Amino acid sequence: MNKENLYNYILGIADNSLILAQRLGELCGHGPNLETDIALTNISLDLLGQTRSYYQYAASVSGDSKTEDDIAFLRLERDYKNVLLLEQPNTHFGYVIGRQFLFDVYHLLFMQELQKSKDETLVAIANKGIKEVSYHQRFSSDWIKRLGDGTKESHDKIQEAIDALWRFTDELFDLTENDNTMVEAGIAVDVSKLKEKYYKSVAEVLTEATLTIPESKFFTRGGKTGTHTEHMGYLLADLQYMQRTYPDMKW
Amino acid sequence: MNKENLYNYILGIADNSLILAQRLGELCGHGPNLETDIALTNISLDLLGQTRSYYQYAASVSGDSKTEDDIAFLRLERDYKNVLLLEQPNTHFGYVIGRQFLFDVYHLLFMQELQKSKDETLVAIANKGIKEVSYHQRFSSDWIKRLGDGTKESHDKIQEAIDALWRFTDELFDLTENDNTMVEAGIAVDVSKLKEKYYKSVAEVLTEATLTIPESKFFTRGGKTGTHTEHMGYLLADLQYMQRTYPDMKW
Amino acid sequence: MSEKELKNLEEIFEARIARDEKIEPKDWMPEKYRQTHIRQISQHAHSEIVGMLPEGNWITRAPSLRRKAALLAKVQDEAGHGLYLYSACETLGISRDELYEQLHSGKAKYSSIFNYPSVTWADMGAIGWLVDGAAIINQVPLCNTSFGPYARAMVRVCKEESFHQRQGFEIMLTLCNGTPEQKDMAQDALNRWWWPSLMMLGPTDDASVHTEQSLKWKLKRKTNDELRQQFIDQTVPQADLLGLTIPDPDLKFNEETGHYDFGEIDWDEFWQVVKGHGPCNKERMKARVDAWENGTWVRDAAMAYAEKQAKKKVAKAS
Amino acid sequence: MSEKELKNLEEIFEARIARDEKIEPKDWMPEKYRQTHIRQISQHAHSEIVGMLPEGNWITRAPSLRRKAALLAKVQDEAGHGLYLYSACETLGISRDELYEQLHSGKAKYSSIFNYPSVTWADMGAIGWLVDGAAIINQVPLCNTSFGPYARAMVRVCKEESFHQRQGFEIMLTLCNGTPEQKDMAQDALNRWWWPSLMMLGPTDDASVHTEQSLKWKLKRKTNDELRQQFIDQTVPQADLLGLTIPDPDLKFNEETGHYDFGEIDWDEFWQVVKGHGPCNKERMKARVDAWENGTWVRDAAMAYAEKQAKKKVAKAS
Repeated sequence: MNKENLYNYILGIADNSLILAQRLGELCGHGPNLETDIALTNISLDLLGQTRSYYQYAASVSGDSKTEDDIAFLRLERDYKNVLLLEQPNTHFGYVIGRQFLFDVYHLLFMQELQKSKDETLVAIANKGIKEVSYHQRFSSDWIKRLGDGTKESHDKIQEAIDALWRFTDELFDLTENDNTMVEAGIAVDVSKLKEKYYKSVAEVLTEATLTIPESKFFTRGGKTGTHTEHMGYLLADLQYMQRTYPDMKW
Repeated sequence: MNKENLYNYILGIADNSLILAQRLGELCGHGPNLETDIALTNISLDLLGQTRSYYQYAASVSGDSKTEDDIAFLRLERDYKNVLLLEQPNTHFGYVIGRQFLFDVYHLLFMQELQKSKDETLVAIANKGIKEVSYHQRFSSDWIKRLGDGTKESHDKIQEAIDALWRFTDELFDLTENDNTMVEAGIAVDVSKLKEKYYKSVAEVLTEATLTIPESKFFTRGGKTGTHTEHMGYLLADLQYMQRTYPDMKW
Repeated sequence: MSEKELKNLEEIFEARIARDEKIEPKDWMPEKYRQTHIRQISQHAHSEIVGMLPEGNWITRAPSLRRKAALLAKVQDEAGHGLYLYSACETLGISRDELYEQLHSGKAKYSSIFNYPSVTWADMGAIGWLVDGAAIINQVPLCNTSFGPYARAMVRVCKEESFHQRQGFEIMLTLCNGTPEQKDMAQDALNRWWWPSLMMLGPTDDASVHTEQSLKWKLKRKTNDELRQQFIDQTVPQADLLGLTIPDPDLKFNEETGHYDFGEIDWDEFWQVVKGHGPCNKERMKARVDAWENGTWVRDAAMAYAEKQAKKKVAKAS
Repeated sequence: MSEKELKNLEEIFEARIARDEKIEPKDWMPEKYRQTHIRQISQHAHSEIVGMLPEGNWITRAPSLRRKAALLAKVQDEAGHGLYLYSACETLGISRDELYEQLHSGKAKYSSIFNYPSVTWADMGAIGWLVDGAAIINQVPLCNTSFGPYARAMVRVCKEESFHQRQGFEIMLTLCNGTPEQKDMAQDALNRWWWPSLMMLGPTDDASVHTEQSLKWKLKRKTNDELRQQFIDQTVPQADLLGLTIPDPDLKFNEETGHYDFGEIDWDEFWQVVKGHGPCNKERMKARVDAWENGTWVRDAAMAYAEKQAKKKVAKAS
């Protein structure tokens, strides 16, 4: 394991938080009611906070003059390593909750393991983040139940979203070459080992929500190696707009 | 009149074509049927062709090393001078046709006058463009009639679009300070004089289409001085994406 | 109630206000007091949630992570303000759904300033500095207004607003200390937001219909013109500090009065925007109505779920 | 018709095809010939219009005005190809609405390559160079196929496709002569599109179900494996010219056969994508269905208007 491995590993985690925070940021001011609007913005803020901690750490690891903003805003699309699930659009509130839930269950398991890392900074970030993430998971699970066991319309809408997003879940448990190196070094979480627990937890909530667990065995992947869905380019065009248009300035 | 006046005047015309071409480009592959898809793409291509002629001329006028692409892709939002009408989104096909029609009627009148300019290059562009623009106007007028006098649903939808877009029409006839200078020099079209004819032509088509002519006397303006609607920033983020992300390269 | 009894109650009520006692929701109050407060508090609540839109427009494009987080938090605060204010308003016997209905149908107003577009990042600075600045001047006196729930909500709102105002000023300061392009961006934002901000303090006193009654009920403590003067006197030195030029050639310090004289406000523009014909009135209303309508199935689901859960509990208990 | 008569007709029909005569829509043809042609021509038409989507994705973001116009024109050409091919198919007695219905319901297939995402600008080069390149190899023989309308449509299509292919190659060439970032982008696009392009030539001969019959009707003139070899032999030198590396470690020129040997194709991936589980199958189908459904009111209006106009004409004439 070298510096570059660690740098890349941090980015792989951080990009997930950044891209989900960005998607949630789009919703601010457009929620179904004020309470939900505020709650989703809170989640976005938590994720942004985590993102900043990770990138700041990555910047310090890189040793060059890079800042958190250079890392966040000035990479090419192929260099963002977030999972495909998180870049999927806010098609409707069912998709927002479905995406959040399918990530939160993973994220909480991940954070619990990251607390055991040999890297102290990552442990510190995980210690702080885990409270936030367990709140997120409670929030999204509650909404899965409300929508699933609410009205006929809401049941169908959240089922539609879960069915559509399901194919992006398997990627969460992929290990890249870099991940493997970092697992061996005792720093990275071996996400492949979280899979069983994940699908069990997800199934429990879906079942309580009177929803059907999708059966498809066909999954889409690519985010962890930087091959994104066609939604990603548009997300980045907005995200990077200011930094690209006004290079090398302070804000 | 100096070089800069001419340069700015050309851009004011060209930006209209660019921004409308860009909006129409979003639709390619998503039209209500293949024939309409092809026709709208044709219009977009015509407008892009005009845009290039104008910008190439502007680049030669500027005398520095600017290219048509620098002008098209590397200005700040406040420096684009298209009218607000053209940056309005493709909400539905009624808006696409409404926007096109409300511009085409103006554009044709404008081109007819531009043919009388003292500037030979502009006259040449107008001579070439006028055939295209009169085809556009026929196309959009025909669709106004089809939608207006088609079904109840289509009537309501095109009426809704016309009502919503109406407030952007008055700006077409504004003269900026620069325009005034150029009118005096015999180069620019005095668009303020086209107003009466415009509303008369528009009214004729709307009436034939069994549509109601909006009565509102309240208009929104700002594009000609670079104060755009909030849609513009997102349009530019996509338009400029590649040039901003990969500066100074050849494509 | 006889006319005499009513008059008696009214006299007691006015006396309480004169003694600076707070009126609480359960207290008797004249119907006009109730209606005026519903109108003003809801208008204020609507302004908060419509006010989320021009700033929300830049969340996805904020230029740094720090600014993105601060902007998100700010817009979220506005949602929070909306929430307190709607709650205060509900204590007067009107439901949130009715209040939204009034907003969506155009019956209720909101602050006209939010009908201007946010076209550059510098607008995030200018809105914080100028719009929140003007809002604070409008609102600080309301911390002592007669209606208890409104006064208490305003204490909280004002504290956060002044944090926002400082944040906005700091965005401007960063731009003004930045590159020439950034400074231009700041100046341009000031140019566009200055006059609308002055209009935020309301029509001139002679055109203002509610002033006298509102002064009595402490819904107003100063006239619009006094507030406007205060805003100008406070803001001009800040612009100087930024090195920006206020877009008013008639602006000049008057040694005699100790205040800044300023140019004529375009009240035609003001009334046009109030009446629904500003640059973004339609877009703002559409965004609110869309959010509400697209959210119907979600709110219905939450309600249905809560009912089912309640029934289950009852079934278990019995 | 007696069985004997039918057999007689079939013999005459096959003899005509053997003599290289064209079959025209009004001619007698075996039902299986009709069905096979409907399937293949419509599949081809669907591929054109679904194929508009991955390229359409870059129209708003094309890096220069010249490239934007060329890309728009190319995608428009694909719409045009769709149009000729649907028309050719309609001559076989099926309506365009039925054909769309088959596409939207998933009953009809289209070329699987369009279920991969276009993630960078270089994909516009790679699609032109590789995908159109493979398409031409598939299609050139069809200019001499037995069914007249299809053969004539293909003549037109092939001419335009080969223009597109050159244009795609030229995009790649510009990138490869550009900065290191541009060259990386080109290599990355080749890496992602190479294997799917090989799959475009269809399953290996032993897995291909339609080959024998199709050869007889001149719907095929070479087997899939022959076509694939031709594509590889033609493309490898072009990659060399670009200075790009084909992502196949087993690729090697075989002096004995005079052809390139190449590595194993991942047919599991191929079948997964064919069956609807590729990276973008759902998105592509949604885009087509949305376009169609959102366009219903427009098509209805055009029809209603045309009927009204026709009635007016009749009324005038009488």
